[in-house]
Amino acid sequence: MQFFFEVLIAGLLSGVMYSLVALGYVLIYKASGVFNFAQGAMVFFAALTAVGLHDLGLSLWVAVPLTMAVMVVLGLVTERIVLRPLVAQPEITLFMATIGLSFFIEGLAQAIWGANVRGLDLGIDDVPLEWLLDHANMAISQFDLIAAAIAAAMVAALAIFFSKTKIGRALRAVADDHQAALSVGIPLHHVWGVVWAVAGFVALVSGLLWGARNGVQFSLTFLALKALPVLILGGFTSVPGAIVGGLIIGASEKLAEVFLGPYVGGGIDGWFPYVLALLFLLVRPEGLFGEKIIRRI
Amino acid sequence: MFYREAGQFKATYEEDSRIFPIRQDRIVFAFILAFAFLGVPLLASLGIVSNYTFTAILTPFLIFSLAALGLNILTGYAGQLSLGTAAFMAVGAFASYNFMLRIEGMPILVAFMLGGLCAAAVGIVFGLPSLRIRGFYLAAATLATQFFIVWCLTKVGWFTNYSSSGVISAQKIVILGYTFQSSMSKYLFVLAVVSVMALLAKNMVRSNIGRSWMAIRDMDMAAEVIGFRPIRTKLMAFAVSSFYCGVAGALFAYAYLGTVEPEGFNLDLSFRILFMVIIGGAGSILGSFLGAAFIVLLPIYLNVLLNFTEAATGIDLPSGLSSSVELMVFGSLIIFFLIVEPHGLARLWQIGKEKLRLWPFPH
Amino acid sequence: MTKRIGEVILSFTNISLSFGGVNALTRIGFDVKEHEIRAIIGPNGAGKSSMLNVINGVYHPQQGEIVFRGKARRGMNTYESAKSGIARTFQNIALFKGMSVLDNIMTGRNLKMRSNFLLDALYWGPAQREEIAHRKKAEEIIDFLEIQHIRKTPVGRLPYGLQKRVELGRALAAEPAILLLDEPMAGMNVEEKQDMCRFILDVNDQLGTTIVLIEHDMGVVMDISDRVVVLDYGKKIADGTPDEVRANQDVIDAYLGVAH
Amino acid sequence: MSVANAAPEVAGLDTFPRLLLHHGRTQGARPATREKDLGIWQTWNWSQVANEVRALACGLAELGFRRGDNLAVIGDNRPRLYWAMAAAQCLGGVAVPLYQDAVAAEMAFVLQDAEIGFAIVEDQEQVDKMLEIKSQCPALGHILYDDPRGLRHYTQAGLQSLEEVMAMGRSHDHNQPEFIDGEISRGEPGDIAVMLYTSGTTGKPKGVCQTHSSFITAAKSGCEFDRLGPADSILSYLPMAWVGDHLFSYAQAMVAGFTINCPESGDTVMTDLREIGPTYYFAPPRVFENLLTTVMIRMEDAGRIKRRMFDYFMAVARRCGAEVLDGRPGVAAIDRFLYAAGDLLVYGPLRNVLGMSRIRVAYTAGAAIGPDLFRFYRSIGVNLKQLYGSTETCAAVCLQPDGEIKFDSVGKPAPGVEVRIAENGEVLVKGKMLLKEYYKRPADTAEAIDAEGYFHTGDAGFFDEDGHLKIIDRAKDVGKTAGGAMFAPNYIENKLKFFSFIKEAVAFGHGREMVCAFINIDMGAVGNWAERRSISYSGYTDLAQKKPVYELIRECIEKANAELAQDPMLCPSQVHRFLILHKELDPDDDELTRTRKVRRAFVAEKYAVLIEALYSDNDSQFIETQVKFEDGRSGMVSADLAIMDARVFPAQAQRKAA
Repeated sequence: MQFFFEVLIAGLLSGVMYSLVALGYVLIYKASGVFNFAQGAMVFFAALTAVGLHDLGLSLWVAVPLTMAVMVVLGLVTERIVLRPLVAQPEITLFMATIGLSFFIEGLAQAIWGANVRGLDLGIDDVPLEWLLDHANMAISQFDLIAAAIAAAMVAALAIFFSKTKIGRALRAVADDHQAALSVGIPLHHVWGVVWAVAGFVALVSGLLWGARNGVQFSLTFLALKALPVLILGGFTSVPGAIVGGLIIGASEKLAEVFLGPYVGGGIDGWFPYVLALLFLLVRPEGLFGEKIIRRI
Repeated sequence: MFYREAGQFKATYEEDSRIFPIRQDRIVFAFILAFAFLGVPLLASLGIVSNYTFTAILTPFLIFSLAALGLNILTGYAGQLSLGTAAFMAVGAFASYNFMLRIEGMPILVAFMLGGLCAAAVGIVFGLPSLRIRGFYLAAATLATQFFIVWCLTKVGWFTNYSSSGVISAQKIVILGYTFQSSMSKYLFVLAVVSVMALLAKNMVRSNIGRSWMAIRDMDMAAEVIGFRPIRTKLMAFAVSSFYCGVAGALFAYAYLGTVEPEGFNLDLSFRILFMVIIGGAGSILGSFLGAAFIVLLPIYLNVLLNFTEAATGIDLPSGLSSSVELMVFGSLIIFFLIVEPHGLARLWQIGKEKLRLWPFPH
Repeated sequence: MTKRIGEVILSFTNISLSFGGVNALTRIGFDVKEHEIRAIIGPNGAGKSSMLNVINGVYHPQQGEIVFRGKARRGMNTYESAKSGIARTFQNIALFKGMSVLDNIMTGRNLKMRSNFLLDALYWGPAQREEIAHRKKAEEIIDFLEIQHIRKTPVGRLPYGLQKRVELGRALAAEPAILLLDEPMAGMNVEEKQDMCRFILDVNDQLGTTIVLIEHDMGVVMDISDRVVVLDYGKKIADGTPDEVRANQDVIDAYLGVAH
Repeated sequence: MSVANAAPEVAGLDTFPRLLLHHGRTQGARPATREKDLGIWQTWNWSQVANEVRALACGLAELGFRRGDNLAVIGDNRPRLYWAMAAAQCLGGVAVPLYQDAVAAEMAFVLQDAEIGFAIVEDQEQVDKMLEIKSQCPALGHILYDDPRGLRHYTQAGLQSLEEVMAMGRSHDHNQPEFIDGEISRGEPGDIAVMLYTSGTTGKPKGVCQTHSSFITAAKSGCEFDRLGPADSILSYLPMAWVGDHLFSYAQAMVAGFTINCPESGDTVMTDLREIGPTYYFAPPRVFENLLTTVMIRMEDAGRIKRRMFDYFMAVARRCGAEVLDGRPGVAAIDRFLYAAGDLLVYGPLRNVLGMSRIRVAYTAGAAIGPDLFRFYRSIGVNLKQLYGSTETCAAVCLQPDGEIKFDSVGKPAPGVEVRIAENGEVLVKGKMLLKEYYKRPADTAEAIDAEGYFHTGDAGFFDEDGHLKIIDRAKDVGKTAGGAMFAPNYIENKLKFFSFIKEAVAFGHGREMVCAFINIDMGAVGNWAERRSISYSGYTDLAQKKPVYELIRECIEKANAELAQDPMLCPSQVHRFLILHKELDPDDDELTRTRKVRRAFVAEKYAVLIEALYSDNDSQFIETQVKFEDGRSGMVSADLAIMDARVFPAQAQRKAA
């Protein structure tokens, strides 16, 4: 039983991180109606840059802010060069554009930092937390806990950023109706700029956490693919959706892997979330918290 | 300019609905075909076209064209974005393999057909969500296909005939006792298959089924109101598209690689083919070929370029560079085309042709 | 010239339709006779389009009964209504932008086509013969609507007025029993409106098609339609010949201040 | 052309119905008529056409159409309307094509004059006209229409669709095929085949009666002249009532057995022309002019390089194109090469987009054509030629033989045509292609055809030294200078008007010792010219009196003089002095006819002072004239008009190569 909880918690913890990545998408989707497939590439790029700078001898305290700056620039540039010319194009076109973007970013990252795996040490070791081991006899990685904590903090911060801050409200306005937003004098391009910058920041954090866990490598880009089911589940425009969805996916994925996997030969975490999400989709196309889609003629 | 159309009038609808209504086009196309079927082998026998050209350029080009054609039917004509092309190819390849393996004296072409049909079946199953969902929700669904299929093929040993590494080695291509061994013979084999299937595709897109696809793509509500059944139309698109991809996959395994593992049909391949469609031109048969040619040749030229710069500058660039540069170029090209010419090379070609037809007047 | 108006072909009894509590239509009832031109008019937001959408099965009314050719039908979907001979055009043009005028009109013939996709793929024998037979029909419509010169132009490139004409052509291609026109003259200049009127009358006269059209602007409609229903805020406020309707006080009130 | 493409030489083919049946038998499978309809070129071969015509004829007979009756044919160029003419002729009747764009009232006159009982018309529009005037034309009993659209509810008596009539006829023909054959065999070459009404610029229109033999002779000579045969094809788009179309699209098609193609509608003619790519083409000068203008306009917005190339090769073509086309010797090898290059890059494609790439022979007639215009088409390799004729002569008096093209002549007399110049300079014509008579107008007939059987064309002209006829003017306008030399104002004026800068010109000289002229500048052309030279001007009157403008016009006139000087007959007609009028000649001021022909008498009287000034030696003259404005108000314009001398050239025998 308590093994089940172990798995569940581990799942939830990684779920938190999914939520974090997913938030990156929600941000951009809300603001500019783009499903930014390149988010994963950004994660990879951010992590790689940070580590790269670190390996060049810079302390993390320098490397991370520096990377942050880079990510902001990258975000702004993307918004300017890729998305503005495509504004008012069908979603699917934008989507394909971001696929192209992700290729570009991945290529760029590797062109600069090379293709080999780099380790990242945040000074937290991936060992079970004694306390829990002693008291509840559960093996929960303290790294996971801390990572999750950070992620949770970020998620909270973003949630607040959305609902409370001026820019956040502007952002929601934009999400609801571009024209209206323009008419009440919200400078779209600024909002988008900010959003992409924030997305870059999110990418960096998740990049560092995941990187520290599994090493900074190309596979980080697949985070994007992990986030997709989360969004389908939670709805592309909903912050709570992203959070809950992340948790559900994280947990169910782990559970499935551990309890289902053995019977089918394992490795099902690659597609299980999707199937889950799709089944859900057939029931509720707009996702958990997404607004209902009404088709007019 | 070279189009001299005066006097090429149409006295029957048959003439008017030809694939190439303009005589000059017919001539040029006939020439191209003749060159592909006779000219190339001739040059090869003269040693002008090397083995490498066949194995590394011509054959893959044709196979990718077929796959792109398949995806184009689904995405370009029916407007349903799919990221699972490689999966359907995989189904085609592995199905054909198993038919060959398990049924005594199974003719290879039949095996390919059956492989395609299996792919079509899978396509229909994974196309089902398209009835409820659209846009990139659907893309997500096809992603699931991608992962699920590859996973299945890897995990279920039966598909790979329990080969430890999961790698299968395709049987020989034998038709009427003749074994397609040499790279050139394989090329001709592929060429024949692709030509026929391209013709069939062209016929489909210019008749009712094709119109139904485009109708759904352009304005699904209206399409429904004038009597196209969305379900039927979309699933048909999925089926036909997957069939083409399936056959392409089979050729990929049999005529190109020889030995494949499920991982050979990964997401990256899907993207590659999607790129072919975007760059070549969504909604154009010709575009599929142009796109494939472009994507096949680009890396080759990039390498040449890099080697050249290395030689010229004397600096030796890091080993992985060419591949990452390739990624960057692909990426930026996609973005470029989506922004500048969403209809891809095919449209550019078309515009150029129009110019020639109006010459000396401006377009 | 004499017009032969036939029996009632389509009738509605207290149709009600609402979206999430908002009532689009409340207890609407009227009928359409064969071969007549029946207009539904009313100020913006009167529920005209909703009514049309009910007729060809885009919306399903919560209550009420629709009788078409003696058969009662409630939950008929768009495909079935198309099958049963109802064609329509749309207020904001819904042509297939990527296709030529000819192809757009050909799509209208799809319900009449028998050949399957395998024959299509071969484009040979029956498939080709059928394709060509339908091409002839399409060409007749093109001729009828006088759009020969744009036959092969992609509809996306056409001016608004012509697009409307092409859309009419696509609907006609289905040889419908009832033709629904959703604001056929919206956004047209005087000349285009006159053309459109001529075509509508010709269709009704030469092909004997029953026509139900909705218009926001009273002007033109009154001249061409046999009977008119007036809706306002989802309620029927008048029904009768153009003259009767013109005289009706409620109608005048409803239209007071409405620009036209 | 090959022997396969030679007009049939069979005896007894002396009426159109016989020709038709002959083609039906001998080349039944070859295309006879095409019409762009429902998106494709619907095609009827000769045997089909023969049958259609038989059916139509029988139908007409059933309705009571009898030998000698007149059948009105009204509409755009439609196969069935052409067949209707043949059908009428089968029954020994007469086809009377009318101008389809005429208003009902105008038609009424013809219908009455020709006692029309049967009218075959194209569509609702024409039917409405017929019904409108039915009351005035009691004879008109049957109106048959080709296109039923919109006529479903017409219930008038005598109104019937051609379809029904032909169905009727088919069964009739099926039951007693000998009937129609009999009718045809009773036909005589001397019978009147067609009656063409001359658009009456003077008085009421007259019905010109032409027999089978006259039109067949005319057609034959034309076909032999240009070796036309079954392989040729032509686009029939000019009014069927016009003698030109009747000769080319009916008579010659019947004789040579080539294909006629009817365009989809008036506004698709250009595209249809391009699709069909005829081998034989006919158009009045204005059509060629409009084409050229469109070409130039479209080239305006071409890219710079392309335009450069175009201009360059056009220059090459001007230099040697015509010579290359005529295969004349003495073209430099380099020019030949350049022309070949140009043909690949410009002329060929241009001919193609104009739909002229297959043209072997193209004719123009009906009005004087500007040399530049004429030269343009010949230089890009279109074998454009001029012919001379009129309704009364089946439009077949003179033609330009290949290789002997002169820009200002109408060529040599057609085979079997006798042309004589009366001492007053009028052109007299004799031959089998002459009209039989003016319908019910013996007086006019007698006046037109003299005792020796010469037809008086009313045109003045003369033969140049190599036997080419030059038409210079309407005979009645030709005068004599005091020196006794012939003076042909129109000819001079046309020469001047060919310059784009000159809009109108009025030449004087009858009974004077020299020729002088009034000039109207072309506001558009001269305006542009002035702007390019940054000459500012307030309006016409101002611009007209600018010194540089006078210089410009003088150059034009001197060019014209130089050309006139080349011809001994015309040398004395060179313009010595001219002035530019202060106002544009205007129909509203009765200075021009509605068809923009100069009313010289009126002008001469109105501007007497100016004329006097021209023949005095003062170099300016004040004038004040009344003008009507658009809004009908009238006012005065006055100006001091400068008068300028133009250089004249001595007569010279040798001509510079055209």
